Amino acid sequence: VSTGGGGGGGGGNTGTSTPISTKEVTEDVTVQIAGDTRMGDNSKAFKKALHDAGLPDNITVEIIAGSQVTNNRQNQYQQWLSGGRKEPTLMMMDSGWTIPFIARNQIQNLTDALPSDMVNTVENEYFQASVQTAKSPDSGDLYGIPLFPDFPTMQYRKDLLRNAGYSDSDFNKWATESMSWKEFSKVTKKAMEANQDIGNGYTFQASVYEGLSCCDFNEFMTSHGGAYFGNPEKNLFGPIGERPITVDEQPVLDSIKMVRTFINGSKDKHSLDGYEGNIAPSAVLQWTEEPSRKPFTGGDAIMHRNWPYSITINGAEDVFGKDLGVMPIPYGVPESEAQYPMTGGPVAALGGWHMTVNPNSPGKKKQAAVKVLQALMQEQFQLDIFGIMGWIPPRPKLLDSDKAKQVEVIGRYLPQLKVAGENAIPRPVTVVWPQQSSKIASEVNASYAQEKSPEQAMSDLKSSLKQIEQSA
Amino acid sequence: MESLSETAYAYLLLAPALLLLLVIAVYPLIQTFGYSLFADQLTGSSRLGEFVGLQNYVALLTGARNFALPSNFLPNLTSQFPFIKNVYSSALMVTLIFTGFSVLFETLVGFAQALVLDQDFRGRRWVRVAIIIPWAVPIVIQGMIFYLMFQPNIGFLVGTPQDPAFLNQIGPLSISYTPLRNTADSLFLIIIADVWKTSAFMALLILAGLQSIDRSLYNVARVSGATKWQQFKMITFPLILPTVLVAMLFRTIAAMRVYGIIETMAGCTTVPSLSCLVVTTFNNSLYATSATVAFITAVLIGIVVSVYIVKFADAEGGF
Amino acid sequence: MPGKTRPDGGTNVGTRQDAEIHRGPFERWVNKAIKNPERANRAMFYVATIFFLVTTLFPFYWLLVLALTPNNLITDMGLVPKGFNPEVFVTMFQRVPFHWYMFNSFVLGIATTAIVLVLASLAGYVFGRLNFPGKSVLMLAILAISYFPPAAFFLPLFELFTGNLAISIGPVTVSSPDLFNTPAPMVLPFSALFMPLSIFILTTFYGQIPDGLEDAARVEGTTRLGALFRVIIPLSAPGVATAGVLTFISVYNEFFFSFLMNNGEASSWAPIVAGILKYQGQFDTPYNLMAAASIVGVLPVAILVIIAQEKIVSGLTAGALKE
Amino acid sequence: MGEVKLEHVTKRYADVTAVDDMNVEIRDGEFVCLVGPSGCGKSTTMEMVAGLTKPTEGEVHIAGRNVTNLPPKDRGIAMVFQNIALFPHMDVYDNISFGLRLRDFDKEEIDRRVDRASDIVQLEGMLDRMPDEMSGGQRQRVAIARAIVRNPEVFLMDEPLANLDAKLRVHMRTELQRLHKELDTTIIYVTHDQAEAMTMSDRIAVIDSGQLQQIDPPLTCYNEPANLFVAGFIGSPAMNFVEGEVAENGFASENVEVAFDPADHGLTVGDEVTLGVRPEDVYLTRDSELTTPTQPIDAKTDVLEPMGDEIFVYLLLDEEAGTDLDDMAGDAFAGQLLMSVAPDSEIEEEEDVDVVLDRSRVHLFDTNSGEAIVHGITSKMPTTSADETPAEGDD
Amino acid sequence: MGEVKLEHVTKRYADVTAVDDMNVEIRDGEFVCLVGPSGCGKSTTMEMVAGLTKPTEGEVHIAGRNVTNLPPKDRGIAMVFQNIALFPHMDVYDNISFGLRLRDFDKEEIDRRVDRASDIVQLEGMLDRMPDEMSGGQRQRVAIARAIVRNPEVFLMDEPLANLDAKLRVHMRTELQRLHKELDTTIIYVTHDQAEAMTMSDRIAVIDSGQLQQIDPPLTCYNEPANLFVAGFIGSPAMNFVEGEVAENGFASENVEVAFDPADHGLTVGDEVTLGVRPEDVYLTRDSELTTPTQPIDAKTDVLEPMGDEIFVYLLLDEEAGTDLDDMAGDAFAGQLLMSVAPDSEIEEEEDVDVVLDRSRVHLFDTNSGEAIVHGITSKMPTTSADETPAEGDD
Ligand SMILES: Nc1ncnc2c1ncn2[C@@H]1O[C@H](COP(=O)(O)OP(=O)(O)OP(=O)(O)O)[C@@H](O)[C@H]1O
Ligand SMILES: Nc1ncnc2c1ncn2[C@@H]1O[C@H](COP(=O)(O)OP(=O)(O)OP(=O)(O)O)[C@@H](O)[C@H]1O
Ligand SMILES: [Mg+2]
Ligand SMILES: [Mg+2]
Repeated sequence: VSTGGGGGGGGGNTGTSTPISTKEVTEDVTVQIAGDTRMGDNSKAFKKALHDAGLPDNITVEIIAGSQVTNNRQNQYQQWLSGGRKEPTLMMMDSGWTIPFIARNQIQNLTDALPSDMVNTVENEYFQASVQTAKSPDSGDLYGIPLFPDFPTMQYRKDLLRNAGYSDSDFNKWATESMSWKEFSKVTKKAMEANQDIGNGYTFQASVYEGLSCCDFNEFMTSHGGAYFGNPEKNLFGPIGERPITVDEQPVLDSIKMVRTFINGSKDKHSLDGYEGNIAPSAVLQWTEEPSRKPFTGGDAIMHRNWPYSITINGAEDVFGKDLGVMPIPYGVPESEAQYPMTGGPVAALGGWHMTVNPNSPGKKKQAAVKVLQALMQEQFQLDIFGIMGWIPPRPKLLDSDKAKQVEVIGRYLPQLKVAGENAIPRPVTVVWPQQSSKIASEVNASYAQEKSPEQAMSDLKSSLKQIEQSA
Repeated sequence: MESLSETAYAYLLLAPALLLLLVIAVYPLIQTFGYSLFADQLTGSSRLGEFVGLQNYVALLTGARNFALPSNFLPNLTSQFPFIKNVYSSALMVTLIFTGFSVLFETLVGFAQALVLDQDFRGRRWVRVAIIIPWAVPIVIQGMIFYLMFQPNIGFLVGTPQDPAFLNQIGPLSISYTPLRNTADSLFLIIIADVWKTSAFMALLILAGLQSIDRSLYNVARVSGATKWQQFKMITFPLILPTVLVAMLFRTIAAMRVYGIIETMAGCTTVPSLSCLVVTTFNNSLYATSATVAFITAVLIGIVVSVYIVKFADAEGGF
Repeated sequence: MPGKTRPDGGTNVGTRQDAEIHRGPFERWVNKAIKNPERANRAMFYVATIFFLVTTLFPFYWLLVLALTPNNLITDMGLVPKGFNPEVFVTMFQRVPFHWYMFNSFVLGIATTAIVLVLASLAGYVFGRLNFPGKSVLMLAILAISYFPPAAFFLPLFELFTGNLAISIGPVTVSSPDLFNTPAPMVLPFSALFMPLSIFILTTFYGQIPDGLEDAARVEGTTRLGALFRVIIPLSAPGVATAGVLTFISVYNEFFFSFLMNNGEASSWAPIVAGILKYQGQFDTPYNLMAAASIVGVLPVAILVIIAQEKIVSGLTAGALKE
Repeated sequence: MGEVKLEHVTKRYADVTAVDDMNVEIRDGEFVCLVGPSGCGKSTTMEMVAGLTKPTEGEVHIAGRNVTNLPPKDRGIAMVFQNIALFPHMDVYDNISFGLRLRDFDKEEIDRRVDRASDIVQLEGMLDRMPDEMSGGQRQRVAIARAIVRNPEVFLMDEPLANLDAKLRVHMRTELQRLHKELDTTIIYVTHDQAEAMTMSDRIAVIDSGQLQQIDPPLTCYNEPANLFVAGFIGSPAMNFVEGEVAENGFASENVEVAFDPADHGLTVGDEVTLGVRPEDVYLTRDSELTTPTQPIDAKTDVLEPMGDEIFVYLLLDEEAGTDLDDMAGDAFAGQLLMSVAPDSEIEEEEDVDVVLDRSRVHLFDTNSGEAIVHGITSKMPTTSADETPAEGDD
Repeated sequence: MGEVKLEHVTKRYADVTAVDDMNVEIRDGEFVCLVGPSGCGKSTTMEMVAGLTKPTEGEVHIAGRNVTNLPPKDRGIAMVFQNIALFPHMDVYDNISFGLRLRDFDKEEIDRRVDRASDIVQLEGMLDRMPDEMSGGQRQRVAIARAIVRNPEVFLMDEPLANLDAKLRVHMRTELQRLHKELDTTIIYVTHDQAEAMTMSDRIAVIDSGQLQQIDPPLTCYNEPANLFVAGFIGSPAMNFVEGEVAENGFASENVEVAFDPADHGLTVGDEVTLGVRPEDVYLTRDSELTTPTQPIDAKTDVLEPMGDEIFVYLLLDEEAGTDLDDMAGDAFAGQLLMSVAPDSEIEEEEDVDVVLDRSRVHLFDTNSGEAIVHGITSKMPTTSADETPAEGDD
């Protein structure tokens, strides 16, 4: 019996870098796309948009609406690709975990496989942060076409702030000119005092989960000028084991103290001076996106940090409509005072998805897949799909377009999204990020929950991160 | 075929089951054991790195591999009492605590439920379905129910400091306002969720055991002067003991492998169990570590359940 | 018992009157209840029944509350639905072909249960009623299989079932068939992994059937297997039905293999849990739809339990088992 | 104080009345055997006394208390079950000591009693066997031992010796009688063994179809059966019955006639009566030394059944009727008669013989009601005065 | 073709040898009863014939084939189990028809046979009862019916009538005999009822402690028991035994002497022998009409046990010894003697009587080996020539 065992690699991923023919596909081909549930729910419109964007009629698209539990899907792809499965041909991959697939050499190198004009378009026109997460940190080659980015923003209740004396002029300013956390805390405090019946001030997510390490904490930290691995421009995606670990630096500690102040007020031993306290419920320590959104949507919170999907919900006419305000995430220190590039100032953690190609698919299918990718890259398609499914166009310039502005609800908040997109900070995805992420989440959460001092938590974190770095 | 010797006949009848188990269970385990002898490999196209022999086992048992796991594997032992520092910080202790309490309560509750179901009363078929039905709930949903119940600002079982709920106010037993981020509280709630669902498993098996007892033995016992309690103690209990032991045995094994309810309620980082380590490392593509943890877990389970096996051998009179 | 003095012949079996039954506090309490058996027992019994009903059904009630509350209003939930939205039970079928997933789960469950019951019956018969060398070792080995987390089986099985395992016999190389997206790679592992439990259950139940009945059937002209199916299995109905229900439910809700052995589409035999997760978006979670789907998904199992319980409670009857 | 009283006790199942308006008073210390055909309600009666079955109607009293609603454990009884019902999970010692352990007897006392009981049932050295490692008779003996280790007020024994060989039965019988005497306990005992019922009991209760037929001392039941049923049931082989009617000069039937004065027995001519006579009261005329024989009856021997200490002879009175061993068994007369002769008698099959009946041991029953009319015909023959004149009807 | 042959069959359990080197040949169509004390290995023997238990050693042949390794279903047998073993989940009809349904008989044939069988066991109208709704005897009859619906080559019946009342037993016995005749099947039958064994069987096999003691026609076993065990076991009440030794002029013991010439029976003076005499061969001297009596023996009556058709009289020969009913049961002599007299005998308790034994029915056994030496003393008395002279030892 001979098996793939022992050195155990399973499927041979040959040809991840062989060029794919861009010739017209003559016969009928069905391309299977591993998508998500939203794509599945809107599959008719999605396919129509593709064909409207120039996908030949002889290419049929079949959508597998994969699970939205992102870990599960990552695992699924992992098995499919290492098992050498030929289907699906196209796979939607989270920008948070595309890089490990690249590192494993499991997906098609598009720089090699696609015509260079396509690759250039992506590199030049797309949101930079997004593109970075679809490239090999080593070679810089492109492995995925960003499908849509996702940036969190701060949502607020204009009606409640008005009670506290703020007005449209303030709102308009905040829309593009981000405020500092200091001011944010004062605004929130004031609004809470003016609206005694509202139970929560500022709601966000600080449960022990990937969302804390990739996003919420990352934003607090980066906006204070801190970073996980020193200079993000250089070290975000490696080299593993050779980059500094900087989680115990002052800006990082300050960001933790700030959050502790938000939750516990100044009586916390590790509070940060100058900030208003008690503006966030301790429940945030257990909240992920949906639980944190519920009180806000239910009318029981003033400020809420979340992804664009929730803007669509909260901005709906039967919820808050025009009373929903959106602004970029506040900053801790201005960019100028920050130690590292890409830090300080307003930040937004980067989410979003890419489209990648299964290298094991037969040539014909890949050939057809290229046609699909081409359609996906059409601006028209991106705007269509923004309207249909709310996928934010991956090109910043499209956010200025009129067509985008006409999209219901979210069309009202494009400037804010654009600011967020331009200040987006990707999580430091490497092959060891999953291990590091859970350590970060648990240490940060423990410290937020006053179980550890910020210093203690971060030095513990530093040593685990170091071990992980060194193991790889 | 029947003129075969008893041994040959036995093996003949076992053949289909053994064949299935060999191909579907034993073969993969051998392979997986093979994986555990290689290094992890995170880059490049092969799943595993070079051959390292038993190094993975050594690394795991000495704690040198803890960084790759969501939590420590074995507890930190100290020379002072209590010998285990911070009981919740290791997967082994969390798993043992979960197993001990959940199996204990499931057995008690399941037993009581089975005794109720064993009675004759109107509408018992509906009561029976009601009691058994939690077992039919997918873990994802079970997790969702309890997650939401204990989610501040959503569920009513946990309040806020301004507006505490009942469970926040019961003295030493009270739970915190964010119970699902706290290992002790989460473990407690997960045990409750598990007892809710899995008592039905116990109840079903014990009920079946109760139903198989020859009723005439009770007549003898009653005439001999046995009270209800004595009938239970001397007839019912010994006769269903094998069934109860089988139920407890498999519950213990399942509890030692708990994962789903943890993942859906509190997450593996908050409540690390042995299986959490296996699954997390597996999902993180640390296949060798995952295989190693799986094998050590199996050995630990084997040690824990050997208690039952000894009991079972007694109760069955030769095993 | 009224005391009565008897001439003590010295040779009789016992010299003292049956002693008063000794009672501990709990026993005393039990006994007091027995003194007035009808009422006290019934009362106790009803209290217990109601307690169990409330505790087991409450989470279901809450699930219903969640289902009926429109998703946006799910916050600060009390004990009654906030709003009333029965359309959710229609919406859930529009969003996801949930009935199809239920069907898949049902088929997987039935197929696995059938395989497990047949194989485990044979094995249970052997372990419960025959004596042969190697018996305990085999039983322990089978048990040991269930010590391993499912993840420990996964990779080799995935290769086996996706055509990546090649067996060379001399010059001929046969590669395993690609069964991905078919029921086989789920049913087979389920069967193997859930079988140890059934084997142990059936071993204890079959072992308790008096030899005399099997003997009678064999003398009447059945083979040993005939006796197994005609006499031992019917008489172990509670055990068999229980093993069946437990296996079925386990499969119905299994997720590890059923998630990784297909692409999650209803047409690829993905089970009910995959269906439930389909409602979930990247961040948004329609708790109401998932709750509704769970309620609907649990119904077939409830029906199955109703059917199976007739067997589960068809306990053995008094005198005929004279041994 | 173990008297047992059943008052109007009735047990009805869906489609059968197992026990029908039973009224019995059993005195303290009495040994009563319940006998009757299979399915007549003996076990059901026992179960109602034990409290295992609730009577549909009526009351059960033990020791003067109405125990109808008392659970078995409070009734002061011990029972040997017809289906044995050993606890399969306990060895012999534990089975026997079960009732004692329930009552927290001390270890030595239990050991002493178990030893003694296992001695009585001859199971010494088997105390650590499991029930499934024993023979049928051994199991039954364990069941007996389990009952007799205790000192209840009432023993209920449902065919306790059914699986034992003759020798052991005799032994067990003696032991049970000794026990009965020593403990002075009330014993209710079901048996289908006539010898057992005859030798052991103070009184025999004969039951048929759930109804009590007669309860009397054994010899009374044997010699003065209350009705046709009892007469046919008690005694093995069964009593011969001849249906006929009262004629002027006594009993008349096709083959058998017995002369007496109907008036002496309160009979009137034309009454339909059945004559009953036991096989041992039928004699070959040639051997007979009877002082009060009837007229000889012509017969022909059919089958001979040698039993060792006696020979059963089936006689045909009516030439046509073939011997039907079955129908002989207590059913109404069909031209046949069973007699028993000493083993050294010189008698052969198909031999023509003359037989006589012992008048003093002949019974007359009302054919319709079945009630007994006369036990032993004492009246003189009506026609001639003297004895043994062959002047009576001789056909 | 149902002959059954056991060749050196042995069955050993952990601590017992249940059957010990059994060699039996049962002819086709023969009716053999196995008798022996409880636990002697009867059921085990049956089970080995049936194929339910594998012999530890030896071979079983049925119809000329070695079936030692054949499963029960291929042996052509039907069996009634001692423990009845009805299928609790089937009603009476299904229980009875089980074997027929297995063999795919057609519906009408099954109905016909079930009707016939239930008729024989008198269970008509109970076909839809479940076993737990029946009395003990009814269940046993179902078990019999289940066996007799089939036409096997060999019937194995393990105490099939144990739970039936006397009348039904007689009926069933007849039916079984008729069946035996009709089907010409071999029947192996375990019973502890002597009457059954005597009347039904062609031969009786007496087993003790797993060893075959004698297999012979009933009367041979009764009249010419092969050894002390058989003599004591067959016959109820049991044979009286008197231990003594051979003297010059015959058998001598403390209380009983029987004169004969030792040489006539191949005995030498001083041999230890045991004399056996059945209760019915003991006579009151005053009633005796024996042609070959022994010398009278002084005795005193102790207990009288009236049995209806006879009275058992316990005699004390030795003034000191009290009657021990138990020890009488076949154990060695202890100064006691049991006799049976006619029910009309005028005899009272504590009466001094003289008894004689029937010389022609006295047995002598070697005390040490237990083997029979003589059945019936035919030799003349050595000293005086004549009969009935009270010159012999009269103590
Ligand atoms: N499974 C067993 N293990 C050990 N000993 C056994 C087993 N089965 C039977 N025996 C012993 O073997 C002997 C013979 O048993 P068997 O059942 O043949 O007796 P039997 O002659 O049928 O007696 P009975 O008349 O009481 O039914 C008994 O002493 C019994 O205790
Ligand atoms: N549970 C029941 N349901 C219906 N009928 C029953 C039930 N139990 C007993 N009977 C019937 O009641 C009658 C009396 O049964 P019982 O057991 O008292 O008879 P028995 O006198 O003990 O007979 P045996 O000598 O055969 O043991 C029988 O005809 C029997 O069929
Ligand atoms: Mg009965
Ligand atoms: Mg037996």
